[in-house]
Amino acid sequence: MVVLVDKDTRVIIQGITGSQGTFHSESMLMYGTKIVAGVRAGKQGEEVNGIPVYDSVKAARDAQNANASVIFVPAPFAGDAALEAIAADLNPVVVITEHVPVFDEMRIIHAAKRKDITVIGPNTPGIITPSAKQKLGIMPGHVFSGGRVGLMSRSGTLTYEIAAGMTNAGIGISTAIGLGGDPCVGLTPIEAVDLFNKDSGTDAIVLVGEIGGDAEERAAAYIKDHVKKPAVAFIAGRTAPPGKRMGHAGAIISGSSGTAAAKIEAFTDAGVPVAEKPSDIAKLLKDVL
Amino acid sequence: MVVLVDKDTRVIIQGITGSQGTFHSESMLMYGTKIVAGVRAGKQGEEVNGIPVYDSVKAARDAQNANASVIFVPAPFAGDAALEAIAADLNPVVVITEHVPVFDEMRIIHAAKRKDITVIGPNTPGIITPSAKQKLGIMPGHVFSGGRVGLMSRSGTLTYEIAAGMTNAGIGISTAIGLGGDPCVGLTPIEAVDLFNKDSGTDAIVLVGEIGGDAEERAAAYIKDHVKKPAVAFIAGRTAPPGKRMGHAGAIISGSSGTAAAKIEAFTDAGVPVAEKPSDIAKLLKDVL
Amino acid sequence: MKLFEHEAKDIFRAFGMQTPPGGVAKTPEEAKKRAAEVGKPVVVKAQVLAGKRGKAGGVKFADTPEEAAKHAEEILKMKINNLPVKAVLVEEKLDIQQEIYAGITVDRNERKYVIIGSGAGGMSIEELAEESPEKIIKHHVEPDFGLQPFEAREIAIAMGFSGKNISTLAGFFLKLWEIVKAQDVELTEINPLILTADGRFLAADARLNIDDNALYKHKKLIESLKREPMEQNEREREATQEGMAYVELDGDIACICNGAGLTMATLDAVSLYGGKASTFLDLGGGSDAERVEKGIEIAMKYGKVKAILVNIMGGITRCDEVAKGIVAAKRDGDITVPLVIRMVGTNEEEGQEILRQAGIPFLKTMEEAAQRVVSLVEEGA
Amino acid sequence: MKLFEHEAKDIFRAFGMQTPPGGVAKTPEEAKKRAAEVGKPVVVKAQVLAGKRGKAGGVKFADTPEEAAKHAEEILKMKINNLPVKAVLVEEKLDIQQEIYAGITVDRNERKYVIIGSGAGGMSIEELAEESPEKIIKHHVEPDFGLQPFEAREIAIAMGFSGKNISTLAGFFLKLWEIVKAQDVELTEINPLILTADGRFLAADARLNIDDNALYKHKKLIESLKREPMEQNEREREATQEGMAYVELDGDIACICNGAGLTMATLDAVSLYGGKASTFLDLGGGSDAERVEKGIEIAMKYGKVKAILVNIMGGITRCDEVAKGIVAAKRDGDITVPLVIRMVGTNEEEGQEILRQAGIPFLKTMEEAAQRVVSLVEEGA
Repeated sequence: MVVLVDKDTRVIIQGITGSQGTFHSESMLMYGTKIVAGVRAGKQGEEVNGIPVYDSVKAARDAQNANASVIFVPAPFAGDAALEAIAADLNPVVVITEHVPVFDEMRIIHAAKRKDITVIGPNTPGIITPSAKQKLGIMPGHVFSGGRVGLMSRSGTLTYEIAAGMTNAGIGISTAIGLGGDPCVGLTPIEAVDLFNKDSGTDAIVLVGEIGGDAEERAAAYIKDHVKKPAVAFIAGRTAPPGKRMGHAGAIISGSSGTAAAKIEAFTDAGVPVAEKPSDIAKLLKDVL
Repeated sequence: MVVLVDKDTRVIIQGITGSQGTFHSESMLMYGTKIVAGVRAGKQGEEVNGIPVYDSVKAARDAQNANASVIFVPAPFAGDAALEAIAADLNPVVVITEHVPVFDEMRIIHAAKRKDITVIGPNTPGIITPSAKQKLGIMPGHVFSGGRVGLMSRSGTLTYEIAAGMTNAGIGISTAIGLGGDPCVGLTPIEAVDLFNKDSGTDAIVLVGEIGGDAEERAAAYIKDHVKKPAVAFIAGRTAPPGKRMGHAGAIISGSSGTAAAKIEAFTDAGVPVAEKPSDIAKLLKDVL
Repeated sequence: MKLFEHEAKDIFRAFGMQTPPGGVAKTPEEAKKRAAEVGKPVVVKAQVLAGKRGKAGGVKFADTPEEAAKHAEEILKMKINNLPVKAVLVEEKLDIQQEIYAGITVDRNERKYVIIGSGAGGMSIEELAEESPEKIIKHHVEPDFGLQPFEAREIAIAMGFSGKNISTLAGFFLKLWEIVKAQDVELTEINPLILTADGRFLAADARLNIDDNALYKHKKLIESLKREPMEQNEREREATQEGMAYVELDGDIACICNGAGLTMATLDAVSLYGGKASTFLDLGGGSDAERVEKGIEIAMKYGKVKAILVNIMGGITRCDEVAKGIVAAKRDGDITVPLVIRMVGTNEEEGQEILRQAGIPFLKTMEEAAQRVVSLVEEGA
Repeated sequence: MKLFEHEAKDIFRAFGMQTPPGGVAKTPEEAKKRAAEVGKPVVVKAQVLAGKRGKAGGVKFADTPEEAAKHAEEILKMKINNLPVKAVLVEEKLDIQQEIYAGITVDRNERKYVIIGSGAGGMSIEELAEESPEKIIKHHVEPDFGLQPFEAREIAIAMGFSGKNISTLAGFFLKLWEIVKAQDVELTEINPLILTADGRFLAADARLNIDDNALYKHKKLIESLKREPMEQNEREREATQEGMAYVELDGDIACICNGAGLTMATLDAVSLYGGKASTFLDLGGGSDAERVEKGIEIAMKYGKVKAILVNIMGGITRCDEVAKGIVAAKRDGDITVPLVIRMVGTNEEEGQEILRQAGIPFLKTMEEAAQRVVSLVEEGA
């Protein structure tokens, strides 16, 4: 078993005719992802990278027996695209788009919850299961190697950094999930921990967090109470000054909660070793595996 | 078993401090209805007819262990009152108020459906179970006698007329339900037929309909396929001229569907005898019982 | 409340929907001016709150302003479905690629709004449903969620559109839904919605009924409509003001009852015994003496009335109040025709006592009462 | 986007919410005029996008217009949290019965809006949460359903209100929710909301942040705000225009990376090896050569920079483009301090080849790179 995405995942790309959709669908195809259709209203009958395009998600799903979606639709329309994928029972729905209004995020997350569908993102690099050669996202596939460690992160490039470090150290990944950098995302760290904890193909968990919010603290508490599998963590932003917005909407510190120190303390308290620098993750994993 | 309302029904009156709420709560108390609380925001601590008033439905429910509601709140606020009752898990929710905007009606009906709660009305005389001495509504209780015939109607006074005729003929009623005179009501004739069909305390069913819509035709088709208990019907508006609005929002005929003739034909086709005049209902019942 | 086509289109435009260029005219001269402003061939359309005006000759095409004036003159003299035409709408005659049907109404069975669309517009939805039911697309709207853009596109696709038309038509439906929600619309129909040769969607006709129960939210709109008094006679107007349902019919017996169902059943009973009703008058619930008297007064003003049947089943309405109203009407000389009363229910005995003391007879069942009033009229004839 | 108190109140009033009488003043004279218009004792409040202005002396009471002018003069000279005060709000000093806290913000864990209310307003919600957590009422709003009137009343009741205040306060929360939805508000806080001695609820303070991702829907509002250029220096402004995240710090090493998480981790690594960052510069995803050169250019304008660390993990960003940008910056003479490059990922080999041909060294891991740049700065010192 693998988490959320396996060899039977049949993917549609919403917004495939846009520059992002075209570029990344090619990159996904090259990686091995089973992309079976693209969607763009008004473009049915066209092809992008050899992938047939349909007017609607339902049409694409019915014609190609698809069961998952990756969304590259521009921010003002991404919420609608996600609702369309959810209405068509695709699962997971991976929303790559950044700058999605927070109200739209709340709507799609709860629409998905009502149907037990997993939304990954928005503002995520996506999800990758290396052993199945399935990448639903924009990450450079070659830095991820197959194995038995689950990786989750709120960050993009930092995830690649850590995955590359693991790969270099000979530690493979069961599934890596970019949870998304926005305040409201479909899959929370706790939910992702829970998925990995239940996955028979995952022996250990890596959590990559950053300052802002208290999602890491909550995940740490959850691990302490519910998770027996070994886990290690990295937190970015130890030296970030308070009150400054550093890129991500999430990366702003208010009050004492949300600081790197608070997060590191929570993980330490939960018995989860925290790496000082990204390359230490591999070392810590070797200790716990 | 009886339908929806029995001796354990503990009723709150929303809008009890208004003239309608005050008048009818007294009348209900006199009939025997177990009214345990009234609701009117801002009036907690007061009493109406000896009934304690609370600021919210939740407060009333929690203090008095209530499980059903009757709403007399004015039309612009009736939708909100019904949503409050539904949120507090009261069941049934009887909306006496007339002139409720149709969009509000749709909202409350579907909010109730999500929680498996029955809304009766809006624009209904209510529901009465004579054997339990429980009347949740504004009907004159003395014209209803206890027995084993289920009565449902889209009309108000016409229901009393028919109930009185049954009582005079010595035929008692298990439960009588005013479905409500508006185009959108919480309990449709089909659903009411189904309740009576499943009720071990009901031996026969009386349907009182009127021109407009095709709810009666649908109920007739449902009876034909699913109901073995004897049923009889009355339809008001045989002589109503087409295109004229006669009182009820529902009572407007458009095209061929919705005419008295079409409804009578549907019932006849389903083996449901249709009375020529209200007093014939009792005679028809004696034939089928 | 039903809106005229031009009023509905004012609302459509306020929400950013496209309609053909043009304007309203109340005289042939105004029609000429409107047509000249359009500067192209026009269509002159009767503004009446009735369907099938096309078949009644209320829609005519004109190539010149003069011709438009001529058509307007004819149309402004017409009555359609018994309603006088008081204005025409003069609009550009469109270069049609396709006629589409689009509407939103309440589905009583689902208890949801239903969006109805068809690529085969131009005829009535009833005809369409009979001739090509497979061409009618229906989509139910979840009340709390509203119409989603992707759903609107799915409707357009199901209606047979492709390419850019999908999003354009979806945008039209989204606007129409926005109007339905914002204005508490009970029914709207655009038939035809025109897809022009140059690829635009324009509402060529417009039907819009606002939920009467929600009018209290739209006082500004109602004021802005500057409606002339409804096409009602004095009696109808009076009954409306009193909140009574009043309909005049061709017979001679005025039926005054409480409750629409009971009133209809009373008319049916009169008919069953060979009589014909002149009046449907539903007093509504909880009438007091004054209101009962007022109802009798209004009913008596209709020249056809030869007898009155008061049939009251007391629920909220109290029989003693009804009796007082009848006594007052008698005393004031309002009643100049035979009167039959049937009155049971709440405070029945008190009411009957009041009638007895005033020497007014009454009956116990509606069948007796209906029979009696029919025979009284027959005797009088 | 954060709004000033007076801007937020303009929106509040546009939605029919009550605020104390008064107005904005940019000079002591204007403040005097505003106070005279109010005609009662006033409060003079610094308009800055920073909390705790009260503690910083930015809120003062005045009994006369002259006193208001004097306070305004002092406040307009202040800097609060390093931000200059450019305007004051002069408002009637209210006759307070009770101070209330009211706010709506996004709950990241529930992923819903949460309405927060407390009958014990006046202090910050953090202090309140510490001192009297039981006095803070929270209500989560279902995104598709919105705040219902009965829920608003339940909040008011839970906050300890009774009688008429329940419906009045509920009405306030419903308006606030309406504003949140209509204006895509991310966070709003009214602290205090004042219940006056005569029973009205007035927003005495107002904080309102609009979701940056939804600003595209509110162009008219943004224009109407007539904002002076943000309190940004030229470099910050330039980076904002380019869509880069740029923060200046107290150290001397400029970190130019792609992705916020990686940039933060790079700053952390620099710190770990004993260095101090001068610059957080996240180029974002998919930068081309031109954008990379622009980033280096902006970073070099900050006087404190003694070395540059470029740390790129190629994903959407292609290493060949990054290399081209660095080569161009070198060639154009933009870089006058030591430069350390670490660059891996997409098109890594092509990129490295470009650097090699230009004679620019690079490293393979971020730890090496961080160590190198720290030692270069130490050597230079």
